[in-house]
Amino acid sequence: MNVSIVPSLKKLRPVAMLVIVVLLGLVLGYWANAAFLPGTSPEQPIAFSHRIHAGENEIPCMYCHTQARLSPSAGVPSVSKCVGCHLEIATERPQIRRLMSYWDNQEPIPWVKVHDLPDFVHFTHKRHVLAEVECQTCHGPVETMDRIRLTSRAADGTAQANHPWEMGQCLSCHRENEVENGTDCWTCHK
Amino acid sequence: MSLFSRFMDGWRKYRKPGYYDEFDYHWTMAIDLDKCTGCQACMTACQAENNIPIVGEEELARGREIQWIRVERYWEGEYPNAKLSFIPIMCQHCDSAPCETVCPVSATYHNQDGLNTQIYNRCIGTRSCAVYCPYEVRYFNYYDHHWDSPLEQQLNPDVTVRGKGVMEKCTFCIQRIREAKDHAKDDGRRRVQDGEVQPACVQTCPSKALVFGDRKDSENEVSVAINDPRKYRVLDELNTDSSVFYLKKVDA
Amino acid sequence: MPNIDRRDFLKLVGAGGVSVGAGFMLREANKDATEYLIPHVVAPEDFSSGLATWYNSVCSMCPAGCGISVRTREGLAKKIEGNPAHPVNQGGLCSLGQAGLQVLYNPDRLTGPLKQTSARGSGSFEQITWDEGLDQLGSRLDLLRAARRGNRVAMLTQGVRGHLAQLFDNFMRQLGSQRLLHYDFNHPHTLYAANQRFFGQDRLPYYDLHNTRMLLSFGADYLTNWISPVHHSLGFGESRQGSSNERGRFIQIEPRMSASGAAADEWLAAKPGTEGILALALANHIVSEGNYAGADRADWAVALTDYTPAKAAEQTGIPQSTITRLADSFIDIQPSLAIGGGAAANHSNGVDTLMAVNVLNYLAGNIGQEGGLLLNPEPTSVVSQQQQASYSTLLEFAEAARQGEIDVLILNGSNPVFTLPQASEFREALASIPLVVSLSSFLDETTAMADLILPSHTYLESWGDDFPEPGMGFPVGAVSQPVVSPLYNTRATGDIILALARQMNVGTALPWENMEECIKDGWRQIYERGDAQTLAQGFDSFWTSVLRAGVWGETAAGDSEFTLDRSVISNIGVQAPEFSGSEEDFPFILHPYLSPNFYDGRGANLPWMQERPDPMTSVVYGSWVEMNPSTAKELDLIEGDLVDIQSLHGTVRAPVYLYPAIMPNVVAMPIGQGHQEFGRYAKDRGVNPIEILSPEIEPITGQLASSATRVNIVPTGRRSKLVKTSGTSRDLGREIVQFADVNGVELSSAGSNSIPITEVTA
Amino acid sequence: MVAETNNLGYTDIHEDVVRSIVKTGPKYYIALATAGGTTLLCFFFPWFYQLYYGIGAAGMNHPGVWGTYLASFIFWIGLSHSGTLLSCVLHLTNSSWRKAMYRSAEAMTLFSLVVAATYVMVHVGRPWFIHWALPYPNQMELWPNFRSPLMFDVMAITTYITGSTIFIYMGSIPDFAAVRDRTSGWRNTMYTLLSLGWRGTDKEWHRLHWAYTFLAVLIIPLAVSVHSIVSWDFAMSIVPALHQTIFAPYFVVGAIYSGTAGIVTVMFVLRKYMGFERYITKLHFDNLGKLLLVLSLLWTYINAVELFTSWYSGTSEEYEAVGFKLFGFYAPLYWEMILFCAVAPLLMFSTRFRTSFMPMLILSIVINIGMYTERFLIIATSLPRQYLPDAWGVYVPSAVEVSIMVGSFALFTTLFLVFVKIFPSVSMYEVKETMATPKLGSVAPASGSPA
Repeated sequence: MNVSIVPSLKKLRPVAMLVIVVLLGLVLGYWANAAFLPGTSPEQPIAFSHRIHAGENEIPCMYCHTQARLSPSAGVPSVSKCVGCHLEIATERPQIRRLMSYWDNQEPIPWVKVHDLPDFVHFTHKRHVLAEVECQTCHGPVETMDRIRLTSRAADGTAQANHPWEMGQCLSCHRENEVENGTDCWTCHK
Repeated sequence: MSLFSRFMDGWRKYRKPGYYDEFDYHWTMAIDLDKCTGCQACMTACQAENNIPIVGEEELARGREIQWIRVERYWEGEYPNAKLSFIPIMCQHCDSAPCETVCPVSATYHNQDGLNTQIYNRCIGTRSCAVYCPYEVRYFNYYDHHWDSPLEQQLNPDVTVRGKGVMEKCTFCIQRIREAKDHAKDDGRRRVQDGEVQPACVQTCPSKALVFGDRKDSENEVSVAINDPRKYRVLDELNTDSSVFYLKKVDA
Repeated sequence: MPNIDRRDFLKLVGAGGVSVGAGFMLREANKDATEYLIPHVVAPEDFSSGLATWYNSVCSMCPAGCGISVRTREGLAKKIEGNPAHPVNQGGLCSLGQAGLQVLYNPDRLTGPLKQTSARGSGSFEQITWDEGLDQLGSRLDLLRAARRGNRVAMLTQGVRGHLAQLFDNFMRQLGSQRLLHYDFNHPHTLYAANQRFFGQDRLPYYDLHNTRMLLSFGADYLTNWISPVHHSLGFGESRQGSSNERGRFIQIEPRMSASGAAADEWLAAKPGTEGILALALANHIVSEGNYAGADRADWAVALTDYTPAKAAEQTGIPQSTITRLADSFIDIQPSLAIGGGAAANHSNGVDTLMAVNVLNYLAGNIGQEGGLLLNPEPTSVVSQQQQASYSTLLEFAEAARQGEIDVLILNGSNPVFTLPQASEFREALASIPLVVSLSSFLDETTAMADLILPSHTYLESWGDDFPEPGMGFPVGAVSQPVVSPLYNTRATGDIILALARQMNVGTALPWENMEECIKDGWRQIYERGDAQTLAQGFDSFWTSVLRAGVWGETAAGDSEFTLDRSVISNIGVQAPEFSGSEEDFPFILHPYLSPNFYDGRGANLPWMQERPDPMTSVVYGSWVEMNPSTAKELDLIEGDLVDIQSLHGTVRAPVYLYPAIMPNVVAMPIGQGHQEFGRYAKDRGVNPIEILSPEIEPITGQLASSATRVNIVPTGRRSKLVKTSGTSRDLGREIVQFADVNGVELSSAGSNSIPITEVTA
Repeated sequence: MVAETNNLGYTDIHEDVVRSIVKTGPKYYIALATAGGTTLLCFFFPWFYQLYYGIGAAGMNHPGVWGTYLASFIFWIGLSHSGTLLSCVLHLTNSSWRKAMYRSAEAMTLFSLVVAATYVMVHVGRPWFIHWALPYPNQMELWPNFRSPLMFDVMAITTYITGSTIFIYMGSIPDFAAVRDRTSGWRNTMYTLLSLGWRGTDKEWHRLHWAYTFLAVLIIPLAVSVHSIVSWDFAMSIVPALHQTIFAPYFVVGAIYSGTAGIVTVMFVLRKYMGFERYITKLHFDNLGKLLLVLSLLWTYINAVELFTSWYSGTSEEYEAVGFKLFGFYAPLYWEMILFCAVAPLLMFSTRFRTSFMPMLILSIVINIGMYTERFLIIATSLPRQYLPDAWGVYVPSAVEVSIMVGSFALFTTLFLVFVKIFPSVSMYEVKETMATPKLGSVAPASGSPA
């Protein structure tokens, strides 16, 4: 009688292969979704380009996101702010026309939120801006983006596109910069 | 290795005697029982400030109330000599907190401000902290709470809404402390001044029975109160070293 | 891969394909829902997202008139706190005041005008537009006014002060109607009457609890609902452990211990309705001991001869020694203050009782003294146009309605169907009124009987102002401003009235476009009269600073000189109280008291208040009847047993609560629950003891003598679970609440379980 | 005792055991379907409901935040005791009567632990984050709290499960080999894999014995520590009536007590329904009975000490706690527990009682009911009545909790039923060791044939 386990293992091979293929398939499908439909750069109601505004025209971030240095939330500019410039500039372009139709109807523009944190996180733009953290540190090279893409900061300090923020990323920066009480849970959680 | 040394650092820090003396602040509350009228305005203030859910009659009947601060009542004697005393009980922010040692995931720990923390999103809901707490001030979310629309519009955006399976308790209104520190930083100050932070309960108390402040500042109201000859701490015999001091009710 | 045939391969490919799809969908399903960032069309000036904005305003949850600061974020109200600058509450605020947010965000609010479509009370309403609603009411009013039958229009409002009250007044005058009735269940008619008779003033004096060292309260639950509870709490705290070295003493005399009784140093239970006799006995002792040396001493001695402590001891059940001790300490400890209210003022001898309390203040020299009772000056600006209707006025009104003399009734916030006893038959009287219009924000019991509902804004959405009564020894005013934009299709009460005025073409008398203008105009007059104590340049900056501060005051002090009319002295005297029902059939006296949580029931639709345990019993979400444990033992009842409480005028059923501090022949019930309407949180919860009150009145004021009902307790043999948050309310010698003597020296209590405490030294 | 197995041959053993694995009657399937169905219906369904709704589905409240879930957890941990522990102790003391029953006892340990571990998941509010209680490097850079007795618990139980699994598996390898040699088809494949190529050479036997003994020595302190640590969950709190130094031995004794009683129950079932009459004999019941008796006396003593300590403390809190336990809301359960665990076992002073199967079965079940009550009372009488009387409450289990408790027994039964079809539930080689060497010719090869 054969006591070796090898022949028995051989008999199991089809099953094992099936399991491996299924697992691989799951990973592949998940990855495919992440790669091709990341959902990290959603289409906006108006194809606003940060590249043109912040990049080419070098408009400072805080010109539109005025609240970033005053308030926990950076805020989006009011429609009137956009209209303020575009009454004069590039009035004939289709996207500007679209903007004007919002303005004419006195409707707000429903921008899709890209950078989002869970409800239990207390993040304040104000403290980070006042501590002279560059906007790009957390939001990536916004001035190169035509459409905003979710970007976070990898542990090595580089921008990490399509990757949501994780606690470790906040922490590594807080550690590097020796932020006061920067690793106390209650500094960032509420 | 760095992980390990960090771990050892933390360990040594916790083991070091006098660690708590190095706190930046030592937030403390003093409650004058001689002034407390049992009106429970503090409870409503807390409920409004901290998004404490409305649990409903059935759940209350099952003993599932959530009250970060509650006013306990104790009767003494019988008619006609019956006497009733009130005592507000909230998280005592013990410096030797029994709850902190038991949480397996460190969702509750002591922070550098002398506060007993509760990190809701870390909590896995073993409820052991509530067992270990002799003051019974930890409340558990037995299910997801619901606010009949539009009551949810009142919810304080500075405080998270706790989901099911999470323990919660008084935070000394950490969001207000955080805001005060923020203002202090804006003004270029190192420290928060006395009176800048008032938890919701202290702010609203109609008879001003509650006083809150930083014990490190020996001049302020709370330091005076906790050096009053009438001061005591509830269940002091358990050596919890709590940060809530009570001033004895005067029996005249 | 060796040895794989086609079939196997295809199988593997199939399985792989399915799992790729599954993996894809797995991530797809786990994606967060899209969130939007909605900007403003035009950035508002007064707030920015992420930052809180505070608005100062006035609380309207009870008549105390506290100042509030409302915290808003992104245009939503988040929290109400006391306005630290407001002299009434100085930053403090009671539970009910804070729960005002749930009035604003109540899920049961009326969202727009409604019209009753079938029989009244059937609850079938259809939505209409504001124009339709105002048209229906306005044209009717216009017709009546044109026909000079304006007096067939009545307006029944909750107690309203300030310019809105003036507006109502003006409006009704234009209509030609004298039927403007303000009605609050808790309005202290007897207190006003007693003070009027004693001091000759129509307004209340300021009771200086802050500085008093000895307070004798005859039934007034000053910490919960008497006049200005938050202000009294402040005073209580200040007197107890404030700047003074001497700790204030508080003595409470009432048949059932209230929160103020619990806070007091001594709680005494005099037989219900005999508080006035007790007060006069104290006065007698003061005079006979020679502790009063005024010129009219002889008059007093004569007036008080019948009220010797010995006699009073018999009548009140309080030992003579206690009476003399109280009288002596009332003189010895200065400043002292006696106040009266609550059940003591709600007996058939209510005014006399409160007169007797004033006698004590007079004899002890407390009038005009700091720590005593300060007379308020004549308000030099806006007079509070309180035209509070008493119970008998409402009865007259109901009778007029039954006689068909009323064509239109406009209700504003008042809920008489709930706050009047069934014996008044007010609900039935409503049926005789052809058109009932309610301006309430909620579908309360009375509004449910309306034909037309024109819902008004809550106080947090509308303009208003308030001049607290009593003043703080000086006149105080505060402007109430909208802190959020209106949630629903409702309108401010003032705007509705103004719209009606325009419809009736009396716009010239009421020329304002809206309430904001009306109020601004009123304040302009205050400013222009020159008594505005402000350095502001011009009205606009005055107005802005009033809005910012939320409060405004005048530095006018009351005339402390006061001479008592001698005729008052000879008329002093307190009769024994009268009760409805015989002692044999109805052995217990019902002591209804305002719930600390719901006031007169208006807080019952607020879930926070429903979940706030009753301070004394910790009961939530329900009604109960309190009785002495010895009484319960006699009746063989335990906590939670359902009993019927029967009076001559009805029966209610409630579970028993054994209350250690209530007289054995008295049973007490909280007022506030027992709504049949009023939203999901209030509806069909508990019982309303007002229903069974006998229509006994206090003859001088016509106020309902709400403490004068005798009841019988009939066990039903059934039980119901009393929902309480409290476990065992005895501390079992655990020294949870500890006591000290005045110097802070610990008082040892029996049965202590102390273990030697070792101080942890870190 | 040798006498009783004397009429057995080696072949008989093989046949009996292999038959118990291979031959499956409809009764088995009915039993399995019933147990499995009950598990689904009473355990998993309510649990999933609870996951969806929240722990509120159970009867826990404030301040009774722990309830039957934890009581059941302790109960199952307790039941797990004696299996492996008893097996180890008896192995080391060369008590040969152990050999017929130790396999099933160890299986009991394993499955009780599995059920107990599941109960941890049922108990916590957010079981989907339960992995945070394990120390592993993560992007949050967070570690569990190593000071927490619950953390000790996680460690102790994982170690115990690992140890017990290895122990039962290693002890079964020769038997797997034996079954392998007598089966064919997929069973043969399975047992070939499970037996890891066991041939039965001297070297292999030597190593097996050495490793087995080593593990046995290792597991004994582990078993003691596990229940001590479980007791610290309670004893390290400052809850009156729980904050007691006696708790660790109390729990260990209680655990062994209920575990031993559990073994008696399982042995009866195996004997009766799996056809092991010839292996599990009166002798086993007699010996276990003696053990049970000693344990019950110990348990009674510790209970008395507990009461004494509370009385001696002289504090209102302890008085109240004891008073409530003895005369309060749950007093009937307390006296039931005393009757079942302290009084009833005294019957076992009689040898006749010990050697009668049915009475022993009933007693063993009664003891475990009593022991479950004990665990329930520890939680239900102490937590809701702590230091502040105003915060007191009452804890009453809900239908979901009761259902999950019933379901947990079904889960255990299901696991056990699956076990008896996979594992040789009586250790063949060790039973053989107790027998006289058979005459040549009548013996089948112990395992395998030389290649």
